[in-house]
Amino acid sequence: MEKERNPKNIFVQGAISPEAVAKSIANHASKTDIGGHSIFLGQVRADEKPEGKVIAIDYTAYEEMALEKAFEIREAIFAKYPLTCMHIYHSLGAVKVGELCLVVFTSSKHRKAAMDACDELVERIKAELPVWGKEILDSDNHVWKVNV
Amino acid sequence: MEKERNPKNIFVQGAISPEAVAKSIANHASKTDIGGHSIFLGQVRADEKPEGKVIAIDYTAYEEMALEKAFEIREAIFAKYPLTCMHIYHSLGAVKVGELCLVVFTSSKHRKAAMDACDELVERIKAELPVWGKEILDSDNHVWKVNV
Amino acid sequence: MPNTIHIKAFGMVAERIGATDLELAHCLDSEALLETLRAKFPELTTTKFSLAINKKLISGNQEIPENAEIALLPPFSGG
Amino acid sequence: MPNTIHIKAFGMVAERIGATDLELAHCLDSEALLETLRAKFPELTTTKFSLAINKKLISGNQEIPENAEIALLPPFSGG
Repeated sequence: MEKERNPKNIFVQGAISPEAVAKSIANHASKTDIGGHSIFLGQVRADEKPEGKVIAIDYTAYEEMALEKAFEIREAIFAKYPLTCMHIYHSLGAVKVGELCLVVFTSSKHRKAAMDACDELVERIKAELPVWGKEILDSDNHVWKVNV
Repeated sequence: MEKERNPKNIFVQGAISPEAVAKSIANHASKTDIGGHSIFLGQVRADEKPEGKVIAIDYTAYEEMALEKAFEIREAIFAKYPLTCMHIYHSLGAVKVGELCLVVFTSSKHRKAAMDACDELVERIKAELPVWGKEILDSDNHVWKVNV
Repeated sequence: MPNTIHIKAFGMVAERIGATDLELAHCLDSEALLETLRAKFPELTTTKFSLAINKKLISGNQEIPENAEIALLPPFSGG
Repeated sequence: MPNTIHIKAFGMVAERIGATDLELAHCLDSEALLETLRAKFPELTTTKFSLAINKKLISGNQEIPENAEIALLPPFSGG
């Protein structure tokens, strides 16, 4: 089964492609005990800041700590919800406006567990992973992203 | 904008492909006010019934009524949540075990609206659309699907 | 046929009565129609279903307009 | 160098102090380290950040083990 019990890499260089998401979906066709998938996709937004308009976000992370923390979160969510699968992908480096920077993908026999687990994962990833977004502006300035 | 105000078809013949989901995701790259997408995918499960094992579900619908109802639900969800986009796809006809039969896809500036709207849409679609699943068994029997 | 009701049957109901489309003589209201249906198809007395008149689910007894489109809808199981 | 603390700085903290890696003389605990850092980089007094020791966030004052890996972490903003 796919309940890996070792830290696995969640980081990908640059934007995550829709095709990568499709491939991840297709990989679950052989798991015939799955009844529902819940997927959250984060997309870089062209926010207007006083200093200019966002054209990209440049992500950095304290990778070793982030992977340890992601593993801890993963274990906690697997313990809390009856999931078949869980996948997390987060971008590092530059991701342009309109591109995907985060994929959280949960699968379970019944929809409720997949949905609740996905929601909770997204909240915990944003609050607990040592990752930082530098919002690059069209004015050649930048501002540091703030999660609310 | 994509807030269509006319009933649109939600039915597709047979299974929904992961590639169709990827295409739908990619179509949102130009909508740079979107910050998050929430996607639910229903997948046909190989349930064990007393009469045999499910190998496919054959979907039928009272199509005209289902499309009217889907439009009503769509309008209500757009009124309740600040969404940028909403897409619903449901299979008709045979969908084999491991294949996708339902896609619910919501997008918004901030993640919470997309997630809550997606959850509510899935519940309403399952409860309110006149659609029926006939579970085809490996024993050449069938049973009528029951939503819980 | 002005004195006819058009009936569509779905899912398990269609399977039990062996038809997806029916024509019946006009009934005044949904109670009368249900009685007619149960007399014609005794298997419906043990089948759970709702009635829609002109694509709207009804609750309680309701008048049936001329040339209405009636549907016999077993519990929904989409998704 | 047994009497050295290895420090990694990230995000806005790294930008403000102009470095992502630092070596400092060993400090007994996190309070002492913060004092040293603020003396060396006055800009940190107006920058919000947390400390991690060996990849664990700390709260309150905490002892710093030999050869610890310290990280200066501004508020997270992934996703």
